[in-house]
Amino acid sequence: MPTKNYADAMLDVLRTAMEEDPSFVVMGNEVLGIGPEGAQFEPFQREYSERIYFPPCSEASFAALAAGAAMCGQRVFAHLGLAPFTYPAFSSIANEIASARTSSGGRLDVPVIMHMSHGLLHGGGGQHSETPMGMYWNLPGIEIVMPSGAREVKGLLRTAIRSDNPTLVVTHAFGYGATDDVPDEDYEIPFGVADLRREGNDVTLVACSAMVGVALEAAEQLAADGVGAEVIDLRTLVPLDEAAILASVAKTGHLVVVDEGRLRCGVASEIAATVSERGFDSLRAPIARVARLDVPVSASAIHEAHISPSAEKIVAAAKGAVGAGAPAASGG
Amino acid sequence: MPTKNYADAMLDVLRTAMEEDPSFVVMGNEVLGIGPEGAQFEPFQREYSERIYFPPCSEASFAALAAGAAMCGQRVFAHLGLAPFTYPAFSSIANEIASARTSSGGRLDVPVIMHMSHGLLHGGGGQHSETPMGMYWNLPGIEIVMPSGAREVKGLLRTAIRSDNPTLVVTHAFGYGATDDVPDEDYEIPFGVADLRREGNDVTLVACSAMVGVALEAAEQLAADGVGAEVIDLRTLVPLDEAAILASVAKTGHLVVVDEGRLRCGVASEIAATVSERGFDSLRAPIARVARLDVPVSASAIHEAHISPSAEKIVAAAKGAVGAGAPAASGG
Amino acid sequence: MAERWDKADRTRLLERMLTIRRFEEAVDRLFHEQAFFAHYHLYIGQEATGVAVMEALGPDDRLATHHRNHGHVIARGSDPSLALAEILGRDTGLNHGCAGTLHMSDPDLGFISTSAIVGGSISLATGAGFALKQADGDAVAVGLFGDGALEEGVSFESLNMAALYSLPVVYVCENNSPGALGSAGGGFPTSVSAVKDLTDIPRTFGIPVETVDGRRFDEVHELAARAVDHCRRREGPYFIHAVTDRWAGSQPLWPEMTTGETEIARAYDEAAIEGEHADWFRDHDPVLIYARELLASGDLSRDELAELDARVTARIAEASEFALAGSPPAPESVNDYVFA
Amino acid sequence: MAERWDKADRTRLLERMLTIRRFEEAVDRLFHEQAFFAHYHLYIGQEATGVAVMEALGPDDRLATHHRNHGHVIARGSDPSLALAEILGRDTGLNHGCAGTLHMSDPDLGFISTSAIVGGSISLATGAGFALKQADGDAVAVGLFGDGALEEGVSFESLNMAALYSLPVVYVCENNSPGALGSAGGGFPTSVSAVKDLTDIPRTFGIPVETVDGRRFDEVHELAARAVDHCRRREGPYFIHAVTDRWAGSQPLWPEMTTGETEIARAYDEAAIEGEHADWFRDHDPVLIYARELLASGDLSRDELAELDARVTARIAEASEFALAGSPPAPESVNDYVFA
Ligand SMILES: Cc1ncc(C[n+]2csc(CCOP(=O)(O)OP(=O)(O)O)c2C)c(N)n1
Ligand SMILES: Cc1ncc(C[n+]2csc(CCOP(=O)(O)OP(=O)(O)O)c2C)c(N)n1
Ligand SMILES: [Mg+2]
Ligand SMILES: [Mg+2]
Repeated sequence: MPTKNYADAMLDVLRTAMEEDPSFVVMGNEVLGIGPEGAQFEPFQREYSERIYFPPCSEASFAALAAGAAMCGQRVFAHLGLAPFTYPAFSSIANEIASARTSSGGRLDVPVIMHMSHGLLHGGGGQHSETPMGMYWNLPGIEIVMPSGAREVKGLLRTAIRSDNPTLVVTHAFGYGATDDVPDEDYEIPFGVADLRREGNDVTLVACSAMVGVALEAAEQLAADGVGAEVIDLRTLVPLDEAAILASVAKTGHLVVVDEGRLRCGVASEIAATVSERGFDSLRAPIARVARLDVPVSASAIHEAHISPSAEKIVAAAKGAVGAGAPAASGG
Repeated sequence: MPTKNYADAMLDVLRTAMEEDPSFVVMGNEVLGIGPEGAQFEPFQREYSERIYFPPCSEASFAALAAGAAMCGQRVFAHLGLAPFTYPAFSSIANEIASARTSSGGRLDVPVIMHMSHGLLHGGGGQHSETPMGMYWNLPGIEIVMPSGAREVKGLLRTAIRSDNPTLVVTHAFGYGATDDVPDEDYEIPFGVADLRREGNDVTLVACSAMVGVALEAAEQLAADGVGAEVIDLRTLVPLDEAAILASVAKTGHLVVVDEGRLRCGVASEIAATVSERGFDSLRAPIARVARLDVPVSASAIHEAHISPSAEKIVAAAKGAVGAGAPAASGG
Repeated sequence: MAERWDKADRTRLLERMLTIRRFEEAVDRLFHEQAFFAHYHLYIGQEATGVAVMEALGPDDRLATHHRNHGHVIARGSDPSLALAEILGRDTGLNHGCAGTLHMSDPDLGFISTSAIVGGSISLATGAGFALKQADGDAVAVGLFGDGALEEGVSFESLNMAALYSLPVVYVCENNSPGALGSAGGGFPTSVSAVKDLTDIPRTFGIPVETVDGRRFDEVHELAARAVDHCRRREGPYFIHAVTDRWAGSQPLWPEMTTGETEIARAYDEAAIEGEHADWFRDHDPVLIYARELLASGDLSRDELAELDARVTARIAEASEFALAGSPPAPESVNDYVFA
Repeated sequence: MAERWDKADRTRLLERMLTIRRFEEAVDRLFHEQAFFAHYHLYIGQEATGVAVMEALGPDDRLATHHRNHGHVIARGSDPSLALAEILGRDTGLNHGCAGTLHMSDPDLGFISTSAIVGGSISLATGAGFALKQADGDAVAVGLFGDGALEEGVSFESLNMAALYSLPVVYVCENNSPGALGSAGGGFPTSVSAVKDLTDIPRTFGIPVETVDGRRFDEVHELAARAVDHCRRREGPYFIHAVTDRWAGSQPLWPEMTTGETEIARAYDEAAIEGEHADWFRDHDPVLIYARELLASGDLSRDELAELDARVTARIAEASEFALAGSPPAPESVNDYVFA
């Protein structure tokens, strides 16, 4: 299978969409990030120059423009930039896009595709390093997609473009160059189906986006210490595959939720709350969240490391959970 | 003690601030809501007309203006309107205000007071009925204050105005007329100290803002059925009084979290996650969240009722929790 | 342009305006009868603008309206029964009761989402224009909004984008707060702008703009037709600044029928015009202004006018009955409307 | 105005500009030596504007700068050692390493929060102006930003508010993208605006505005002094549009020292100016332009210029050493900076 990075994977899908839908448009600056992968955009840009727009630095109107076009049936792939640059567009997203279908009584679809980059932009500080998925998940009405690798980027973005709902596709700001074995052909990954990336009997690690890789790394380390970790890649937050999480916790009895976003009211909080409601009887120990600490991001690399999840922190949390609970039925 | 409504309580504090700080300014339209209490503003407005501003419908710049002034030491009470009207200002709040002190390395304080109204604005639909505290809590760097009654409005707003940090004071859109016994004199309610509003042995009900009243109502009904409910008013989300919650759950073994905000990544999620981490051993049954359902708000009163927490839903959740768990040590 | 309309046309147009007026009066009445509860905004005083703009449009054009939407929806031709049922939150309404007064829309007639966020309709209409330009055909987008919308940053951004991409968007600013311009009066009924003339704003972006007397159907229609034509020819956006005095009933935050329900006799009987609001009825009420024109031109006799009014009144009474008879939506139905 | 400056003044001013240049060169060098990692923006080519604006200010004035802030901080008089340590993320830096390149600020010299969100500095400076107007005294606020900031809605809103409330804010738009105006070239180094002349934007709000050649210290200073005076006299905001060609090294998203480090001999030795960027060195480099003026007026000899450059170079070498010697902050210290 060919090796592709996120940028290749995105371009595969955008190219297909351009070919099959003559009204499909790509709008945004630095669609493939501000790193070297940005250059991969150029041939695509030349080929489809008439349907690629570089909008002004006007995120609010540009997101609304994409939504208004979507309400008329056109699909615009709107790259809003880094997550913090979506904040000027927050009213367009929260007020205009998320509730439009409900407000119309189901008479109006809004098949807009919004894309943004999240995560620690090393040295970016408080305004360039957001992982605001907790905020967006608090907002019903938008499908939220968080691919963990290039293969997922391709399959999930494809599904997003075909969805008749507003989708928020979130890739990692430092992931555009990350590679994977990615088929050349077109394929979809369905929304709402988590991916069991590794099986284990002792503890469940739930993660999404770049944290899946970190969780897998932690699982390796845990295995070396005799702890069997199961790793679940959520792939989409909305819809959420609750069943997969609950089934795994039913098996392992222990849960560590990993999230690059901030602790309070974040993705980890929601997974923890859901399991504490619906999987309580499976739990043999406290749930542990390994998430960004509850402070703004400083530009210091030392601070960045201090506040961010890491394999080491996950290992410690998993060992804490497993140690605290009743011994697992079958050692990992 | 005199009876005052929220509007009176707010005016008490704003008046004191005007008197003691010659640079204090009030800025906003419909500071006391769009109901009849708005009229209470008029004498205040006449008295301090030089320091009351009715800004344009420009939430983004108006929030940033208040913050920029605060960075120069001036205190502006900025009423941003209904919660959804804070979304156009989201970048100002999230990008400019929340992280400014951290980005300065602690060299710059931002003592801005932001005020907004949250909650179901009956018939207001998807753009006028937001309780977005989950979103704001996901954003470190802002103190978040959610008074449950006029007495709390007065004491907490007073503390907010004196705080050297950015504060977000959130009152209920339909609460301005709600009355309480409120002292005439000046007093502060400290941040981070929850209020145990009712004692009980069987189940802990955690709530904030208007949901405290609803939880108390539920507690009455539960008492009639022999279930002793303890009701905790969080009063501030940031800082959070975790100790009070954990102590109560340690006593009751059962937790129902009530929140008018949306389920996913909301306040209820965070409380549930915190207890599932730090109070797990006290829990004798699954935690239950009674929050707004995970759908946008429709303008229909029937839909509004369907998706919102109510005393009945709390009672059912509490009975479910108590019934599901081991029998309480001492019956309520 | 006046010769463009024959008697039937003009009667139809007056009927449309009067339908809006009687509809809005019914909304107010039903609110005070507690048939619904919500903060609502009436279109009284702006009927000529809405009807004229809609008359200039074709069936494929797309529209985005705002919190003061009732008149736009009726002017475009939506069934008043369905519209009133919507405001009353009935399942039989245009949007199954989910929209209420603030978000009512009629997608079958080309409306996209109705935003009650000030500035929202400008931004969404810009997107509709983007899609229509990309598509074949000559359909145009229309964004309807108030003067207050020009205080929101997103509006400036959207005008810039429309100009940059030469989008076929007719921006219709219904300025019902001309007295407040430049002042900071406080509260909603005001535009708080340092701009001396709001038309300077589109002009900054190179968007052609014209001010028109929003009370006068013919003038608004003439301009709207020109603007629509400009957009159909794909010559870029156009900005209409339609100015009306604010109807006294919309001065307070919650509308009040300060002027009473409209007596159609005021169109011909000077004596019927009296009291505090005599000025408004004489010089500013666009429905009466148009009715007087029809009487003067002989298109309509007094009897015919009375008959027309009776017909409209009956139609709205029927709409009220329909609306009141409707059931609310099923509680769980809200789950069906979130995702396609 | 030129006679206002004596030899000592002019030498000091050149030294300041040269300090910025050498500082920025050091930043680039240290990045490529992997002494820090972050996306950074250099002020090369705009030194005359920054130094001229700061020279027009007093100690009580407040400032808000943006992502291209290094030059502003140095021009205002911050210690280059502390500034460089900040960019390198050291605890010894101006902001204990929390700000890095994007958010560096020096509150003791009047800087409020440095926003790297396009439009942020306009909005925050407006608030500073609000506070200063309310306070006694005649201090003014300064907002420093690029042409791209005039694409963000919040900027329009802020200009409107400043005009409405007649706030003492000097807006300084450093337009380093004049060629891109009106086009949609893509990427950052561009202003994507339908506005034909960016000065039309403040003019729409009735804000006095003037365009100036950002390469020329005297011209910028003369205008800045007038603008500051206007604000001190509480006559409302003022808008400076300072235009410079974009320095080639800032064309790409990540800066590149395409022009090489500045050879001071280019100030007097035509022969030293060659290659692809000869144009820029001859006509656009504000530091060389000012140095040539001093040589021409006799304020400085070639030797004195070389000496000055050596002094500045040594100062920056010392700053680099200081910065590199600093330790990073303690990991937990981040918790101390969140709340007062
Ligand atoms: C973003 C936002 N801020 C504030 C409001 C509250 N609000 C509702 S209507 C209104 C005034 C609108 O004035 P204008 O646009 O002139 O419309 P009009 O009501 O006069 O027709 C305001 C401020 C809102 N709906 N949205
Ligand atoms: C809200 C927001 N959107 C996008 C960006 C990304 N960005 C960083 S610099 C820049 C261009 C700024 O251009 P200009 O204001 O002219 O400043 P210059 O870099 O040319 O000095 C952009 C778009 C941002 N920082 N903030
Ligand atoms: Mg108006
Ligand atoms: Mg620029």
